[in-house]
Amino acid sequence: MDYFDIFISILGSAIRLSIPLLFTALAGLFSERAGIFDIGLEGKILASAFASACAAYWTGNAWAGLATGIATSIVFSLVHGFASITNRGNQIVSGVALNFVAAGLTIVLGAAWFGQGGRTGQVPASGRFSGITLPGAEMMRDVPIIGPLYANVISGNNILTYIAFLMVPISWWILYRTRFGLRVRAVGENPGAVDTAGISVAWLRYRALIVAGFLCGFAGTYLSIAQSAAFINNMSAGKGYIALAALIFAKWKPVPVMLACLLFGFLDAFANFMQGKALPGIGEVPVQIFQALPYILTCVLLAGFIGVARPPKAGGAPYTKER
Amino acid sequence: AEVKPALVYGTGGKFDKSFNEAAAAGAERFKAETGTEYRDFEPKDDTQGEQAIRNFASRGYNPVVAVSFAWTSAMEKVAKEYPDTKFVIVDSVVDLPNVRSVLYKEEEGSYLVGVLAGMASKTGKVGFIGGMDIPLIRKFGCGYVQGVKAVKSDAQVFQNMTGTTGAAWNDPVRGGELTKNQIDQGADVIYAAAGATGLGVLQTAADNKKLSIGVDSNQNHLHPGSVLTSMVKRVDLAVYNAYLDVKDDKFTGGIQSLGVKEDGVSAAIDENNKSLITPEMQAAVDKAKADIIAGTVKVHDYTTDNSCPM
Amino acid sequence: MSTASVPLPAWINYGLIPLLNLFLAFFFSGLVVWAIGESPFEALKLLLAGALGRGEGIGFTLFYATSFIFTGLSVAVAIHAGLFNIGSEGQAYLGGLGAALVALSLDRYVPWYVTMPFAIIGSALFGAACAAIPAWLQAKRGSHIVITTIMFNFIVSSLMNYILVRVLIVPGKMAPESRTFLEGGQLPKLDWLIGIFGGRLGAAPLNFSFLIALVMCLLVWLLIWRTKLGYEMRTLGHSPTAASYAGMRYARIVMITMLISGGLAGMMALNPVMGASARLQIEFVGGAGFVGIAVSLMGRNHPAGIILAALLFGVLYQGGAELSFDMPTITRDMIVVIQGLVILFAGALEYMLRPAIVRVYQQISGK
Amino acid sequence: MTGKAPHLSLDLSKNEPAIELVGIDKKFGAVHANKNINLTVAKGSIHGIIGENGAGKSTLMSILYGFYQADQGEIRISGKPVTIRDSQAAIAAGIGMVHQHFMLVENFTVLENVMLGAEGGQLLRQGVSSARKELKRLEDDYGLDVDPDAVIEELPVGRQQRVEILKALYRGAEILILDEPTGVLTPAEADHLFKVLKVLRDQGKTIILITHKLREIMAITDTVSVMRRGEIVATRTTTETTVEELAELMVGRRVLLRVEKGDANPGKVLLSVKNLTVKDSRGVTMVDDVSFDVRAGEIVGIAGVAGNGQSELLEAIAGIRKPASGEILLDGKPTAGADPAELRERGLAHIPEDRHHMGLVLKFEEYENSILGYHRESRFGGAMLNLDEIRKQAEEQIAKYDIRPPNPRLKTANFSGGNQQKIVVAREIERNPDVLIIGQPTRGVDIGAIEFIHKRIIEMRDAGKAVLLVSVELDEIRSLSDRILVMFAGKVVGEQSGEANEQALGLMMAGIAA
Ligand SMILES: Nc1ncnc2c1ncn2[C@@H]1O[C@H](COP(=O)(O)OP(=O)(O)OP(=O)(O)O)[C@@H](O)[C@H]1O
Ligand SMILES: Nc1ncnc2c1ncn2[C@@H]1O[C@H](COP(=O)(O)OP(=O)(O)OP(=O)(O)O)[C@@H](O)[C@H]1O
Ligand SMILES: [Mg+2]
Ligand SMILES: [Mg+2]
Repeated sequence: MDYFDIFISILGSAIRLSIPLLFTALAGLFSERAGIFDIGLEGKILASAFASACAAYWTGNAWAGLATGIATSIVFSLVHGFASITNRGNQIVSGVALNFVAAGLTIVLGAAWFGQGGRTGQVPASGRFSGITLPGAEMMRDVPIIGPLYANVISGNNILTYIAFLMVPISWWILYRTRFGLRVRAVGENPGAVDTAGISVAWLRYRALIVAGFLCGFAGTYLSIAQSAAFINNMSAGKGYIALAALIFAKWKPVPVMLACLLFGFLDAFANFMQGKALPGIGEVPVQIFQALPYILTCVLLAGFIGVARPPKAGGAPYTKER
Repeated sequence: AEVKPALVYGTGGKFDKSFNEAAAAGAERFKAETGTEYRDFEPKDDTQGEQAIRNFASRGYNPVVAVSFAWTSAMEKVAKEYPDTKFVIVDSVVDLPNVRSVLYKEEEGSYLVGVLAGMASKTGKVGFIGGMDIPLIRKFGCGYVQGVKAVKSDAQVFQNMTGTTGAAWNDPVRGGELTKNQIDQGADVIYAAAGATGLGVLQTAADNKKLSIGVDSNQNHLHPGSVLTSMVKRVDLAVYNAYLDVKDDKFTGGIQSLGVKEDGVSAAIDENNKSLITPEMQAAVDKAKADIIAGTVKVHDYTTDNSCPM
Repeated sequence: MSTASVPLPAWINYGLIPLLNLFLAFFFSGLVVWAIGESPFEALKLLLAGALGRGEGIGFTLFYATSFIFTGLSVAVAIHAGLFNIGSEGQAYLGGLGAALVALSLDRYVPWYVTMPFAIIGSALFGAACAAIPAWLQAKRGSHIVITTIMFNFIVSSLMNYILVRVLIVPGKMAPESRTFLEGGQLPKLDWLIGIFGGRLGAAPLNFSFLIALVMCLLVWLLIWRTKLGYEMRTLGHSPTAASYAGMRYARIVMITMLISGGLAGMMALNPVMGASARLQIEFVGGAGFVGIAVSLMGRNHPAGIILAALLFGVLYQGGAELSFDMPTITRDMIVVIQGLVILFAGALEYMLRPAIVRVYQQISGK
Repeated sequence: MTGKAPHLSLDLSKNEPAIELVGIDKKFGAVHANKNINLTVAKGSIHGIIGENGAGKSTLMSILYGFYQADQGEIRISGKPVTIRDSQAAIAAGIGMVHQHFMLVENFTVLENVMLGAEGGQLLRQGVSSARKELKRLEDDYGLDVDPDAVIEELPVGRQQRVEILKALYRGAEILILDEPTGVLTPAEADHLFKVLKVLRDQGKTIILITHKLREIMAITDTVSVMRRGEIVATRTTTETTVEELAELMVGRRVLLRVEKGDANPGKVLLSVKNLTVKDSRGVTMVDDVSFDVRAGEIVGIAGVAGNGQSELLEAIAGIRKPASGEILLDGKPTAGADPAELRERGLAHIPEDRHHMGLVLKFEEYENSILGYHRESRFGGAMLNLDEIRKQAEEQIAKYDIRPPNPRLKTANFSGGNQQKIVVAREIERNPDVLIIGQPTRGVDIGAIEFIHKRIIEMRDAGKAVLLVSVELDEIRSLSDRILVMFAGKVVGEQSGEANEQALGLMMAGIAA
């Protein structure tokens, strides 16, 4: 197997691993742009992964799974909104709380419903999003360079993967080309300006959170019924936090968000690939280094070595008029 | 004597369709045959394991079977506290008079499935995906390689481990990714020895129309036509025998080591994979089995020297 | 009229409101139990009996509480300086390495009471070291400490994984854990403490570190409210601009606070590592760092409150373990749900009931 | 409900009322910000509202604009009762407001800020070109020119305010509220603003102008109301009143425009600033090559419109902000590298202009604030706090400065503004410093406390201390200072004696003459 094939293989893996990050980071993009910190992304993915696996298991319909996943994730968003918008609670505390609730509830309910220690039942093929072979993929396979790229990387993914990448320009367009986007960006910087412009800050922020919930629903669904065929305990495994890191990396902009997620996905895929292999001249690199790499990288970047990332100014603070 | 059976699973969970599920099957069989109810517990982490073993012992359960090497230290401790209770540990050794340690010669079973894999592979490339990176799992891999090479000396075997902690038993997503990775490198038969992680391996192999090999339980039925065979490890026997022995007052401590000869490990062939097994393959497996029992083929046990000569 | 600035007496602020929030958390947990077809009251009974029924149960409860006191103090100290340390989990994990290294190197030569002071220092140092980089990043580069401490939880997890799997693992053993410490590396059990109340500790791992935790509560109280350093920390926590006006050095206070916070989290490791299992195990912290957030919030960041909240969570943990044992449909993760709901209601929704209570209070007091 | 307070309706003959406020009442917790306010403003007029800091002016206007909700009372627009639940309702009722603290999104362009809330459709594209056209029209009609593509944070404050006005006009405001618009403007910019306002009025728009500068009221308004402690105490036709009468109404008694003080006796130079340049966090030069001396026994006042670098100058001298270049000498010795704590030890005391964020920790008890910045002194303990000593000296300060209520264990937030300021003043003066630097010593403080604080400052001077005083209140500067420096755009543009006339100072503050 030559280097190009290896590269193609890792690239395909990177894309598959970056999709949940991408959905989640875009979700974070909307809520943080609206001035709501969302540590609870992790919990939202987990809850929606569980819900969509349950629905897909029972109905045997992947789209029903997706819808349920999205609905669940939005419910979590609304609770976050109720705490941090309506009741002006601490956004970080609220997010941490929701992560706990999601982590516990999925297992408690899963164990009660499926009796498999928190895992859901194996979702049948009809309940899953499986790979789509794009037209001409087989024909193209033998064309040098672009052939394998098209056949092994671009083609053969499930529909959610394509939706994820479609979400990037859509998010950009919403944020920068629509009224809603303008207002979301404004409310994250100066909610007072939005309020005095006659726009309800609370409702605007709720809507941003709903969008975030919507996108997280895709992420969770991808994990449980596209990438796998069941919900597994704690299957989000820190992806919500990585997505936050990607967001910081990307300075809260849609296209860089995609690149950051791809980078993290690539690191993950590379770690998988490198496991147990020796690097020429260095020897076997402990797999733990690769596992920690995204986090280390985030800290290095946060230290400002790649320019300071300026978060939305009003982020993290509840909006209060009366002191 | 009075038997009040208890069972503590490994962290993969009761329904991993593999190792733990095999243990559960043994307890179920005992229940079906004797009508005796049993209690089981699925610990999520190490502290819970110890607490569960102790809880069972303190409530008068006897024997207490714990089916993972992860409970070695816990059992050492608890078995000392309850010298009158009988304990069984699987895949590990606890040297106490009231503890029976059940070990399997996984290298022998893995050798058998390796023979099948080597013959079934068209590319001459096969894969192995282990769970947690520990000598026990390396032992599976080593026997497998030996089996593959026995029938196809120029075959290439890719080996990957899922992780280094208990979480590695329960990570089908990574299992699937590693499988895809090996398939991309040309592997067309992939052997999973990774508990619930293996579900992802089998799934991905089926999705990509490749062959896979299950482990511990007979997993042939999971994806009929895609699972080439399963390396069955009769954990159910360890559980069943323990309960029965206590019931019949025949319980003995010490080490039991079960191999091909004792029918402790085997390559499963049934309705679901019959179409995949050619008569030549069947013959080769049968011969390998006979050779192992006869001692003409010696399969290397990785744990004896922590290395694999292949 | 807005009720936010109406003052309420302390017994309402620190007594009634937290209690009501706690009640809400339990109410919703009860709903979950009911939803999966079990009786919430039966569950509560089993939970309380398991946690407080026997000497051994109490011993387990106090054992868990010990860990939570340490991590709760860790979170609280940071909060007083306006820093939200989500990294207690990782700091405790690394602290375990400090404690284990001391125990492994001293246990064959000296008795436990000689090992202990070094272990305290070792665990605190390692915990502090884990907090040092996020602290530095916050102090000097303004990177958000919430994000960096989360990142460090993951980094430490990988690091410890490497150390346990590749370095400390006993050759030939499967489980990634250190060798078992000898007597000289173990903290003694507190049988006598339970004995005072006529119980029997049994196998419960309640150990000497419980007393260390109580001493730390006192020291933290002194630090925050009786020392000049504590004064500076609180100034910074309430008003960074006032702190800089008063000539308090931001970077210095942030560093010191986080080192203390990390040190306290690190000392948590004494309890499970040297007190209970007598060896360093993978992922031994088991979420206690995150529980510390809830404990600190519930306890209003005051050591006395933290002790009470830690006991509450100790009851939940021990009672939950027994509950899941006796009611197999309820897994131990129910505790995680309750914990989340407590954080939600006592933390994020702490003001939810306030307006209503203010109105009732005003009516009753006739203002 | 109808008010019991005198409801003065004015004879603006033919004009019917644009706005009527009836019995408006608003409390913020314990603060009664508006008490039973009745006010009528005629269509096509400019109505001024004056009042001291904290009188409740902004609150009243924010209620009219729907930003706050009144606890009681009624609002009528053009005779019809309306409920203004939020700003959207206010905008719909034709009300526009320019807030005291601008409500702009700083990293947005002018165009985006103007369009926010009035985008003209779900998609931005639809509104952008018409918004550009409309901005151009407004620019031509009123001379309000700004570059629509400029980013707000890169514009000077005067321009930012223009954007606020454009925002209101763009939404078709018929009633325009301006909350202290000239606080951040130079006199020239203010003049331009007034011209614009007159044009607007002549077109039939109604304008409410909030200020506490009497001069502006006399110059531009048709009618004027005076607020004191949450109430409207009088409403007058501007041509029928005088500055003196308004001043008296504002503070509730005859005002002493001058503080009694003897001649200065300047001694040696205690504080010396040499070629000081200070930049803010964005790197903008705020203090530009400033040099001056303050001698023992004199008060040097620094006059200037807010935002011309005075705050940064004080912070640099106090050691809070690092100068970009130049030198500060304290008693002849350079202060470079010294932090505020060290400067305090060397005899520099600082009464900051923002007591809520700097001078005090509002959540602390009074005694804890009484040592803020001096807590390291050994008499307050070593590593541990000596609580007995701290509370004892806090009680002494409370007695000496008549801080009420006299309770060192009370939370600082629960003291009134004037008493909070006294806590700061007491703390800083009681250390008997050699050099005292003061920012806005009487902002938001009632007249009784003002006199008290002014007396203390003069006592310091008479005791041979060097005092540097920054204030945006010209009257305060003139009545206290022995010498006056005027700052404009970061530079000291002129120096006057304490007897300086107001006109000359005003010109200098605008950066016009030297
Ligand atoms: N949002 C708020 N929450 C609580 N109290 C407030 C709030 N806004 C104003 N206040 C209080 O209400 C009173 C009136 O304030 P307001 O801002 O209306 O005064 P003002 O006349 O505009 O003063 P200034 O000249 O300083 O702008 C003050 O005591 C102030 O502290
Ligand atoms: N931020 C605050 N939080 C809580 N209470 C406050 C706050 N600000 C003011 N108060 C309360 O409101 C009362 C009135 O405050 P305010 O500043 O309006 O006083 P004032 O009448 O202007 O007094 P002074 O003339 O001394 O400035 C204070 O005595 C205080 O008890
Ligand atoms: Mg105002
Ligand atoms: Mg006041």
